[in-house]
Amino acid sequence: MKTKRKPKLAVWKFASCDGCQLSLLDCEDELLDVVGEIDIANFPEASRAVVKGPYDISLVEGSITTPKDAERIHKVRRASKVLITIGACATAGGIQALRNFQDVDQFISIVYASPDYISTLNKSTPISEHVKVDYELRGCPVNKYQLLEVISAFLNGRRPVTPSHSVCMECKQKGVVCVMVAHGTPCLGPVTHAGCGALCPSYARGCFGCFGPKETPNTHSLSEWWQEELGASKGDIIRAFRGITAYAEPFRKESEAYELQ
Amino acid sequence: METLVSDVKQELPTDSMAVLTADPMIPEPFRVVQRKPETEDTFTLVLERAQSDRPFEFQPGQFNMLYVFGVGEVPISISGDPAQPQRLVHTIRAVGTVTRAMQKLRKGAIVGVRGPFGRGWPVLEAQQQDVVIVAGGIGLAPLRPALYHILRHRDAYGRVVLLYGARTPEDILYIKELEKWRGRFDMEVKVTVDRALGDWHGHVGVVTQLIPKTSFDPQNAIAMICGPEIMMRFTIYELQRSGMPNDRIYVSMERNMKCAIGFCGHCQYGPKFICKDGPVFRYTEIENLFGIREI
Amino acid sequence: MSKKKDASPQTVTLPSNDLSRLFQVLQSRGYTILGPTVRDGAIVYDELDSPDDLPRGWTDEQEKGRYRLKKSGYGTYFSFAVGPHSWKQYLYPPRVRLWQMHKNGTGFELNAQNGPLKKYAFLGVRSCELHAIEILDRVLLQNGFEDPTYKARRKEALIIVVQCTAPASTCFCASMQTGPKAERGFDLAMTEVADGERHYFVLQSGSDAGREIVQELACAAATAEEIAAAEQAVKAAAERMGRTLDTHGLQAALYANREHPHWREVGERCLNCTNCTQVCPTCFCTTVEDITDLTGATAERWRRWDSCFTMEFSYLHGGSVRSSAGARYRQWLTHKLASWVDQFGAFGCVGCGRCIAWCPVGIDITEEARIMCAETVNQ
Amino acid sequence: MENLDVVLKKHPFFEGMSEEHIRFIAGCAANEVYKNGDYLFRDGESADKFYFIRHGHVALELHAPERGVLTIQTLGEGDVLGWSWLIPPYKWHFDARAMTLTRVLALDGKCLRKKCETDYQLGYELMKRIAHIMEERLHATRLQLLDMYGVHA
Repeated sequence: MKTKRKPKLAVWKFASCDGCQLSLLDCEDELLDVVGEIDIANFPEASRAVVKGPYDISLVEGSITTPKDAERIHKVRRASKVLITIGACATAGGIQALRNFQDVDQFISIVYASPDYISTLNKSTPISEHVKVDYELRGCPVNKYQLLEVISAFLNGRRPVTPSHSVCMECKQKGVVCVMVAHGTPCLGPVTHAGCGALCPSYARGCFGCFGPKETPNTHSLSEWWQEELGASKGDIIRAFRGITAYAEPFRKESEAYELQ
Repeated sequence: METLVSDVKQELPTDSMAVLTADPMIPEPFRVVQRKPETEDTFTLVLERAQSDRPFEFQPGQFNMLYVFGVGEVPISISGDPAQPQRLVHTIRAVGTVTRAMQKLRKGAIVGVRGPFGRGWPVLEAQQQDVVIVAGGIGLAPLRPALYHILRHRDAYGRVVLLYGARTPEDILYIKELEKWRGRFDMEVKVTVDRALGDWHGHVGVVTQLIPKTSFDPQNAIAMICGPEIMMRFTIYELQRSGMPNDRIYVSMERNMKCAIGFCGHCQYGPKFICKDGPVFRYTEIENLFGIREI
Repeated sequence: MSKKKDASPQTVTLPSNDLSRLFQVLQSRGYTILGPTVRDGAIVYDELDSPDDLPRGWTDEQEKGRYRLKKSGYGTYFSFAVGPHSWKQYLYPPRVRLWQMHKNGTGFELNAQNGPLKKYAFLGVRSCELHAIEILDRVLLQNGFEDPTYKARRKEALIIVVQCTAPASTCFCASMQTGPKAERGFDLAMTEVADGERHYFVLQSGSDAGREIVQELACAAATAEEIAAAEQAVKAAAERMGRTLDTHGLQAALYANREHPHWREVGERCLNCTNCTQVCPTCFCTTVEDITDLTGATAERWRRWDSCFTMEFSYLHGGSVRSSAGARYRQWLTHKLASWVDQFGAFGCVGCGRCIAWCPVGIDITEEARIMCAETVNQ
Repeated sequence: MENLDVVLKKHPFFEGMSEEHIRFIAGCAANEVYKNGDYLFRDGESADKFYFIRHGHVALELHAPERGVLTIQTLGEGDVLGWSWLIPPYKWHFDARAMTLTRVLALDGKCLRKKCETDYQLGYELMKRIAHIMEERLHATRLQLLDMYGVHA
């Protein structure tokens, strides 16, 4: 049994802050187990050594923002049996997708002294808009336990346990008091994908929606309630949905609906 | 008639719950004795208890929860012979993670078993009557134990009819047994497929079309149906057209199941729990739910 | 809870200053006391060390989708209605490891089970909650199978009722005939009376365990006036219910109106966020999660609360049976107020109003049931 | 040999039809026998007959260049076969092949059409019955199309 070849894992970085890769490094106690079970073939945050493909599992962090990356992702896909995107950038375009709502050329001309050196796409887009993705792990950053769960699930040939219900379920099961009902704080929890362990509500903050939209999110009903009962302005609602996962379709549509009004 | 209700009753455990261990959520290890491919995506697993040789008694139509170590658990109907309780037989279609993992199990591998659960086919009520069995696709598997039972006590029943519809000739389950049954003079077996190439010499058409061409006494027959919900709906419709009253029709229902003992709530179908009130229902018990969308 | 025998109940008076004695008696008997306390702007249940942990001087204001903690201006301990927590979280915890197994050769073996349980005293159980526990008993103990987790915890739990004298505007236990007065099924029942100068509890035992505690407290027998004052406080609560639900013909009407267009309208408001099911003291649905360690040598099965509002709940062959929000709301409400009766011989709703207050968009079960039953829609 | 009108009268298709009409139709009828493998008709041929299967099995087939011969449906004793004789341009759209020794009663389509044109009541009766069969076939076809036993995941 021990002669079995260890699966090769590669980590790839696109436009991102590296936070999701760091989640993997953050698995201090478990990392040894991971190294025992798999060969880490490519992991820029951990080592410079690059083992040649093909790879059994590729974890892709970051979004596609440049023409060069739009090509590179296809190479990654070709070299990978299983491609898993990790984090909000890779699954929804990330915070940098806020540019998608504005004129990028204008940004460039304002920010950079020599705009000619900048080669960028108009939009920051998720990996799934470019290549086939086998599994998407949500979060900004991803939850390290969920990351281990996904790797473990793929190694053991089972379905990962990363349910797509709301953050509310995590809040309630932790016994956290609802910040919307008890404090009147607008919270994206009811439309946001679980996985963070209800981090913000546990500290009496409203959910920022880092994990993106949950299954069948009813964003409109929520934003109406914010407006009518919690006194939120249109601007408040646009800002709430234009966060980490602004470009995920249900959130994007909701913010755009208020922009048009 | 040689076989009477009382004899048959002795053979069937009347209370499946009595044989369960203390914690019904803990799977018992069973060993794979044989894995037999049936069609491209369907296979049969023969299991035996790994830690004892206590017989595994069940009623035709009951199901087990099968667990693959580290992968997960799924409900699967028992498809073996109730008179051979040493061999626990399941026919499984590889469509999800767990069932695909089962397809790769080798002889000697261990799977977890919880069960048997649920209410089975009315093989006792059907005595002295004609029996019309209508199966679609993998739906033949849960009906096979009923057929074994009925054929073993053949004299206790009237006419026995098996109508079976599959997708293509390659998708027909238990071909050898079907041929054997078709060769019997005391039962009528009709097999049809939805689509076929020219080298198929059997029926082509939906299984419901076989009903008007079959001879049974609708007022004095019990129908047992298992297949996809749409197939069952149209089978019921054809049986009704043939003059069969609703209370003589039995169907086997399917819903998501996690616990199989009425605790998890997943398999609710109106007020029914498919896992313990079913999976087999007399049609009149669920008639008012059958047509409701998203119920 | 201990066995109930038909011995005559004792009724005594415990001055409010002596409440700590009750704590001491319970603690000396090995109980960990669970009860109401103020945390994060709400009255929740948690472990209590002394009466100081109780929400003395606090009350709540509840409306649909809204809960506010308020100073009551009184020195009473129990002048509030139920909060977001329920006893379900102790009796049937949100996450339980059902088993752990280890691969051994070609087989697997069961590892040792979870450790021993704490002996809990539930202090401050309301009548609606007591009825909710009774309903869970029917589901998890009297339904053909017994759930070992629930059974063990239920057996150990000492139930101390505090009769409700402060219902919220979201309450309707009087309609559901589950309160406000708890009549039986407790070990001990207390009624808090703040009567001008005097502040005391009228204590009544309902079991052997309760009787022993009352004896140990060695309080004076309650006077007729004290008993009458306690009765009056609970009776007044019945008249202050904020909501009603007419249960007459409810089951039949809901069954008849499964195709009512209003289900879709609720579906448009419903967030399918699962809050109502999580705060409900009787919602018992769970799912299981099968997990492994990285090596695949150890596998575990965990059970956690689930909800009929998720897509996964009704997953069948690649899709969800109830994919529309309206269908999921219909499943929930019809289960609570109709099919539960078929399944367990009683409604699945005790009128505690949690689902109304803790719905983030204020969907009100009493309102929706009323609309759904107002007219039978011809199909 | 039985008179053809007696045979027709026994067939469920003609149930409730007047004696006169049945006799009238029998005038267009003839018995035919096909051996295993014989074609009753072939795709593209002119459709001039209306068949009642008395004995045996018939396969309706379609030839698809890349898939070979596909069997669309099989028909047996008591079934009715073919309505293209009624609908212009009166051409068969399938092959009908006997799978066993098959005996049919064949009605002459042209003869029937002529009779229907002169006797609208007969035409209406016939159309009603054919519409019923078409409805049944359509229904069955829809179920086949659903691919009920397929994997939908």
